[in-house]
Amino acid sequence: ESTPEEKKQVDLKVASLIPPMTDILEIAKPLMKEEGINLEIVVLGDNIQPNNALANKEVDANFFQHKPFMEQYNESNGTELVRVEPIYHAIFGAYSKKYKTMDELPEGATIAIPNDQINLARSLVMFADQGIIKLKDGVGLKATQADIVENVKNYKFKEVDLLMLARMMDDADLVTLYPSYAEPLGLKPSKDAVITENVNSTFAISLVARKDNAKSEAIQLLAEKMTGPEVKKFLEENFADTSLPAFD
Amino acid sequence: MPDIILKYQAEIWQSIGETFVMVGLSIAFALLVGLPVGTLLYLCRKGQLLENRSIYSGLNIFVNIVRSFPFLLLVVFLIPFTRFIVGTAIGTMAATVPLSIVAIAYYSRLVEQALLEIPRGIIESAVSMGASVLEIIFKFLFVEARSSLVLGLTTSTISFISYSTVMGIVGGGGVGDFAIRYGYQRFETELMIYIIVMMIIFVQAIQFTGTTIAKKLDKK
Amino acid sequence: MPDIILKYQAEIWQSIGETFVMVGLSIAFALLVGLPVGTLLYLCRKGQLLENRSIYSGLNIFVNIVRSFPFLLLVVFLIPFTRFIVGTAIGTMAATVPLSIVAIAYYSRLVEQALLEIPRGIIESAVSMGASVLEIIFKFLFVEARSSLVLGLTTSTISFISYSTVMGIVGGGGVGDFAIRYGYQRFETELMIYIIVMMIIFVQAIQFTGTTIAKKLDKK
Amino acid sequence: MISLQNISKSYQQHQSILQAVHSVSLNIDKGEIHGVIGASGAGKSTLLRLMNVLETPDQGTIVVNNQTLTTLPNRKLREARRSIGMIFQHFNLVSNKTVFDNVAVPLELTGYSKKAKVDRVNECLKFVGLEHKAEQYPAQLSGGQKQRVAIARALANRPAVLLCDEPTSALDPQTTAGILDVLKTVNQEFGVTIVIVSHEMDVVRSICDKVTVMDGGKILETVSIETEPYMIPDNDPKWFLEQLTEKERNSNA
Amino acid sequence: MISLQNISKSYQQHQSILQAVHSVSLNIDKGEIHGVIGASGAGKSTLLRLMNVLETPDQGTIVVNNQTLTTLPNRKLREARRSIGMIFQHFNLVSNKTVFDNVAVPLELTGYSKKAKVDRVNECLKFVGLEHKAEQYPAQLSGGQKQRVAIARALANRPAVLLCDEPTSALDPQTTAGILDVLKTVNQEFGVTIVIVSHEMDVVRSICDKVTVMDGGKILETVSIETEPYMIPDNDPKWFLEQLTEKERNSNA
Ligand SMILES: Nc1ncnc2c1ncn2[C@@H]1O[C@H](COP(=O)(O)OP(=O)(O)OP(=O)(O)O)[C@@H](O)[C@H]1O
Ligand SMILES: Nc1ncnc2c1ncn2[C@@H]1O[C@H](COP(=O)(O)OP(=O)(O)OP(=O)(O)O)[C@@H](O)[C@H]1O
Ligand SMILES: [Mg+2]
Ligand SMILES: [Mg+2]
Repeated sequence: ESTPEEKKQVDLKVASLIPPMTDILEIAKPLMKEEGINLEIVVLGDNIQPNNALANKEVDANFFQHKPFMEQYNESNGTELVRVEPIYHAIFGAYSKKYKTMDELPEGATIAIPNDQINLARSLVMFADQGIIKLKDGVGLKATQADIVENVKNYKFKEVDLLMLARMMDDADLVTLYPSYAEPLGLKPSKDAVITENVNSTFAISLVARKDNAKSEAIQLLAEKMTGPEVKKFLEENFADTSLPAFD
Repeated sequence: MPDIILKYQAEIWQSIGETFVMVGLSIAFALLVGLPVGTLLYLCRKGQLLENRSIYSGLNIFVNIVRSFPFLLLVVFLIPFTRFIVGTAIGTMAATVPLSIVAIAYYSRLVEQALLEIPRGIIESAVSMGASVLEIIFKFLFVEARSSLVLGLTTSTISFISYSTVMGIVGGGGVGDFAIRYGYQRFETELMIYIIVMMIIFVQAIQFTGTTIAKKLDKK
Repeated sequence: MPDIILKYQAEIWQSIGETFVMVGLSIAFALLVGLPVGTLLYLCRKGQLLENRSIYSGLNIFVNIVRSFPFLLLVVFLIPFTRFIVGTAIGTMAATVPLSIVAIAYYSRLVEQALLEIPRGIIESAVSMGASVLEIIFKFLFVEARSSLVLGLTTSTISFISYSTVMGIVGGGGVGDFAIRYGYQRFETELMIYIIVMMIIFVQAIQFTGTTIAKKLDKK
Repeated sequence: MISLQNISKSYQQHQSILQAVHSVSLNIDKGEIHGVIGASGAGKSTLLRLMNVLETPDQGTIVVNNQTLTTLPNRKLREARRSIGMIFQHFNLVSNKTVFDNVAVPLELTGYSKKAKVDRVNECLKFVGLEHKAEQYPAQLSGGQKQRVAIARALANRPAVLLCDEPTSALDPQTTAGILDVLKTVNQEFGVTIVIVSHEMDVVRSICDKVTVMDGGKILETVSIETEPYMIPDNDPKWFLEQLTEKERNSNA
Repeated sequence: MISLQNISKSYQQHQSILQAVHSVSLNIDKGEIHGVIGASGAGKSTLLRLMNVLETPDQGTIVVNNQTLTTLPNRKLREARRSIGMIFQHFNLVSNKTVFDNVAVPLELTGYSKKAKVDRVNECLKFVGLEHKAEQYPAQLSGGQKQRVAIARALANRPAVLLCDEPTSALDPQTTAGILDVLKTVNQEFGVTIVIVSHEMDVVRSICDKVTVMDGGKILETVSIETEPYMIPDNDPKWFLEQLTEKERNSNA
C-alpha cells in the first residue's frame, strides 16, 4: 500500500544549540518535509558535543559554529568536518551600562569576556583590531589573556561563561556579547554597542557536515532551504540588526 | 493556566517525561546496584563480617573516582561506554548512563553510612542464630536500617534531579534543561519561574513522601 | 614532570588555590550554618525537644528549594544576593556565595539524619539531668553523633568539590573548571587526564582522612 | 518530698490504648527510701519516669521538693531536675564518652570547677568500685560495670532525690551489697530521698522504709516495713562457693 | 556436649591488655544445666560468648555437640549455631520487627513452613506470657517484657544447647519462676543442655546441676549441687504484699 513517495522518506539529524539557530532549522523543517526529508533537530547544551556527535555519525550535520571553530576542532581531533554553507553573521560587540565610548572607560576597568577558547580569542581579537590592546603576533584565534602584550589602560579581563555574560552588565564595566544574548536586554549592536567587530564572513554561523556526506542530496537541499527567502524574511523581521543573513 | 505555559505545553510535557526517564532509571540503578555495592562496602570494611581489604578498596576507589570527576567531564569520558551500552551518545537514554553511574556511587556511600549505625548487638544476635551473610543482610541489616535507607534514597533522588539538569549537554532534555534553555537563555523569566516552582513542588513532594515513609518504618 | 603540566604550571597552581578558597569556604559555612540548621531541623521535628512546626517547615522548605534548583539557575538567581554580599557577581569570591548556600542546605540534611540515629535513651538521660537544649546539643547529641557528622562532612566536601567545577560559569575558576576549559574545550586530553587524576587522588585523600577520623571517634 | 496526685499515663499500642499508670496518688517523705515492686509490665518504670516528668502525665499533678513539676516553666523544671538523680533500667550511657566523662556530665551541667569535678568523679567511681575503668568506654565494660557507671553518674551531683530503676539488676550479690551500702550512706548522711524500683525482694527488704506494690498500672497498696540487713558477703570469690556448698550441706543434711 | 580446652581471650583496653578469660577448661555434659557465677567483670559473659565462638578465642579449642567450632568452616559453623540458642544480656532485639517477627526469625532461618512458624511462635510467646504483645515493637515494651521476648526467641528453634546470659535479671520473682519452669521443662523433656550465667543465687540454686565460679577470668571451681526448688509464688500480686508483711511480722516477733 505504501506510495513511492513514502518510501523515499529520509531522516536527517541536525545538532544545534540555541535560537536563532534552532529557529532557522524549525523554518526549514516543513520545507524539507515537502521534499520527503524528515528533519530532526537535536538540541545539545555545549559547544563541543555537536561536533563530537557529527564526527561520530550520530547526527548528519550541525549548525552552531563558525568556520575557525570548526577548523580548530578538525585540527585537534583529526576529523574532516566541512562547512556546507554560511547562514548568518552574528556580530560580536561590547556593551556597557555606564559608558558610551571606549574613551570614557576608566583605567583599570573590568571587561567581561567569554571563557571558552574560541570566543575568548574572538573578543580579544576584536579589542586588538580596535587598538585597545595588542596581542602577540600571529596568535589569531588561539589567543588567551597570556598573549596580551600591551594593555595601556590596564583593563582587567574577567572570563565568564558565554551563558552568563548577559547577566554581568552590573558587575563589569564592559561586557562582550553575541547579539542573540544582547537582544533580550534591548541592546542592539548598531545603536548600543561601545564597539563591534568588523563584519567578517569567516565568523558567519554555518551549516557544517562531514566530508563524506556534505555533497549528499539531503544536506545540499537543507543548505538550500536554510538560505531561502523564508529564512531571510525571518531574520530581517526578527533580528534586523543582530543577525545578518550571510547569503543573498 | 498562564499563556506562556500553554504555549510550551507540549515541550513541557516532553521534558517532564524526560526527567522521569532519567531520574527513574537512576533510582532503579541506585537500588539495584548501589544498594548491593553499599552493603558490600559495609561488609568488607575492617572488623565487619566479610572483612576484605581488596574488595573494600576497589569499591571505595570506584565510588570516589565517580564522585570526584567533574560531572561534565564524567559525561564526556563515558561517551564511548554510553555508545556501547545504548548505541548512541546523545539523547535521553544516553544521558541515563552517566546519571546511573553517579547514582550508584552516590547511593552506595549513603547505604554504607546507614548500615554503620546498626548496633553491633543486632549483628551478633544474627550471627549467633547461624544466619548466613545474605540472611543477615535481608533479615537484620536492611530491616534495622530501613528508615535510614529510605531517607538516603530520598536525598539521592533529589540529587539525581539536580544532576539531570546538566544533561542538556548531550541532549538529555528534562525540566531543568528546559528551564535553562527556554527560560534562561531566551530570557523568558516568567516561564523559568513557573518551571522552577514546579520543580520545587516536585522536590518538596519527594522529600515529604520520603520522610513520611521513613517515619512510618522507624519503630525505634 | 610532563611538559604540558610545566607549561600550565602557573594556571594550575592558581586553579588549585581557587578550589581551596571555594571548597574551604563552603566547608566553613557548612559547619557554621549547616550544622546549626541541621540541628534545628532535628530538634524542631515532631516529637523532638523543640517541636515547632513552623520552624521545621521553614527550614525544610529552604533546604528543599536550594536542593531542587538546577545549580546553574541557582547561581543566576543568587546574582543580586551575591552582588550584595561580596560586591560583585564574578570571580572566585562571588562563586563561593551560591556554593556556600548549597553547602549549608546539603550538610544540614545530613546532620539531621545523623542526629536521628541517636537512641532516645541518651536524650532522656540528658533531660533527666536538667540539661538545657544547648547543653544537650553539645554534651550529648554532637558527642554521640560525632562520627556520623564527620562522615557526613566528608561526603559533603566531596560534593562541594564536584559543585565547584561548575563555577567557571561565573568565573570562579578552580581545578575542575581548568580541566574543562583547557582539557576539554581546547582538546588537551593529556592535560585533562593529569588534572582529573590529581582530583581523584585529592578526593581519595579526603575520604580516607574522613573515614579514619570517624573511626577514631567512634567508640560504640 | 515527692507527691503524686491522681496521675495517669497511657500509651498507644497497635490498635488499643494501654493504661500504663492509672490514677495513682502517692506521697513519699523527705529522707525516705521508698520501694516500688510488682510484676513485669505493671507500670513501675513508667511511674518512676513520671516523677521527674520524663513522661508527661495525661492528668494529675506531680510535686517534688515543693515544686509542682507539672506546671513549672521549662527553665525552672531543668533546675529542679538537676537535684533529681536518675538511674535508668537500660543505663543510657553516652557511648562516645569515657567512664570518667560520663560521670562528669552532671557536674559540668551544674558548673563544678575542674578540680572539684575530678575529685568528685573519682570519689563516685570509688563508691562503685570502678576507679580502674575511668578511661574505658562503655562498649568495653561488662553489663554490671555499665550499671555501676550509671549509678556513679546519678550520685555525682549530690541530688536531693534519687530515682533508681532496678539499679542492681545486673549485679552479683557482693556488688549489690556494696551499692546498697552506698545508697544507705547517702540517705543517712545527706538525707537523700530514694525511690527504688526493684524485683529483688532481698534488696527491697533490706533498704526500704516503705514499699508500694503495683499491679496493672494501679497501686495495690503501700506498706511500711522494717528493714532487715542485706546479708553482706565478703569480698572474696570463695563466698560464691560457700553459698553453694553450704546450702548443699544443709539440703543434704 | 560442650567442651572448652585451655581457652583464653583478651581485650585491648586503653593502654593495657585485659585478660577477660584466662586458660579456661570446662566440660559440660549433655542434658546438664550448668550455672556460671562470679563478680561483675569476672568474665562470665565473655565465657558464654566464646561457647558459640561469637568471640574468637585467642587460643584453645571449643567443641560443642561433637563439632570443633574453632576449626569449623564457615558454613558448618552457621549450621552448628542454629542449634545453639542464645539469650543476650542486653536482649539485642531487632527494633523494627514486632515481637512476633523477632521470635520468628530463627524459624525462618531453618525454613519452617508458614503455618508451623505461626504455631511455634505463638507457643513460645505463651511460654513467656506475652501472647497479647505479639504485634508490639520492642520500644513499646517494659524491660522485663523485652527480656522475655529474647527468651522466646532463643527457645523458638528448639535448640540442643541454650546459652543464657542473666536471663531473668529484669524479671520479678513470679515471672522468674515461670521462666525457670520453662527452662526446666525443655531441659527435661527435650534434653536441652543449658548454660546459665546469673548473679541471682536463688536462681542458680534452684535450677543448676553444676555451677562454675569465675574470678578474674579464671575458673575458681566447678561444683555439683543439688537443686532446691525455687519458691514459686502465686500468680497473685498480693504475694508481694505477703512477702513484705510476713517477714515484717517475723521480724516484729
Ligand atoms: N569489647 C570489649 N572490649 C574491652 N574490654 C571488654 C570488652 N568486653 C568485655 N571487656 C572486659 O572484660 C571483662 C569481663 O567482661 P564480661 O562481660 O565477661 O564480665 P561479666 O562477668 O559478664 O560481668 P557482669 O556480671 O558485670 O556482666 C570486663 O572487665 C570488661 O571490662
Ligand atoms: N513507649 C511506650 N509505648 C507503648 N507502650 C509502652 C511504652 N512504654 C511502656 N509501655 C507499656 O506500658 C506498660 C508498663 O511498662 P513499664 O515499663 O512501666 O513496666 P515495668 O513495671 O517497669 O515492667 P518491668 O519490670 O518489666 O520493667 C507495659 O505493658 C509496656 O508495654
Ligand atoms: Mg521497668
Ligand atoms: Mg555479663
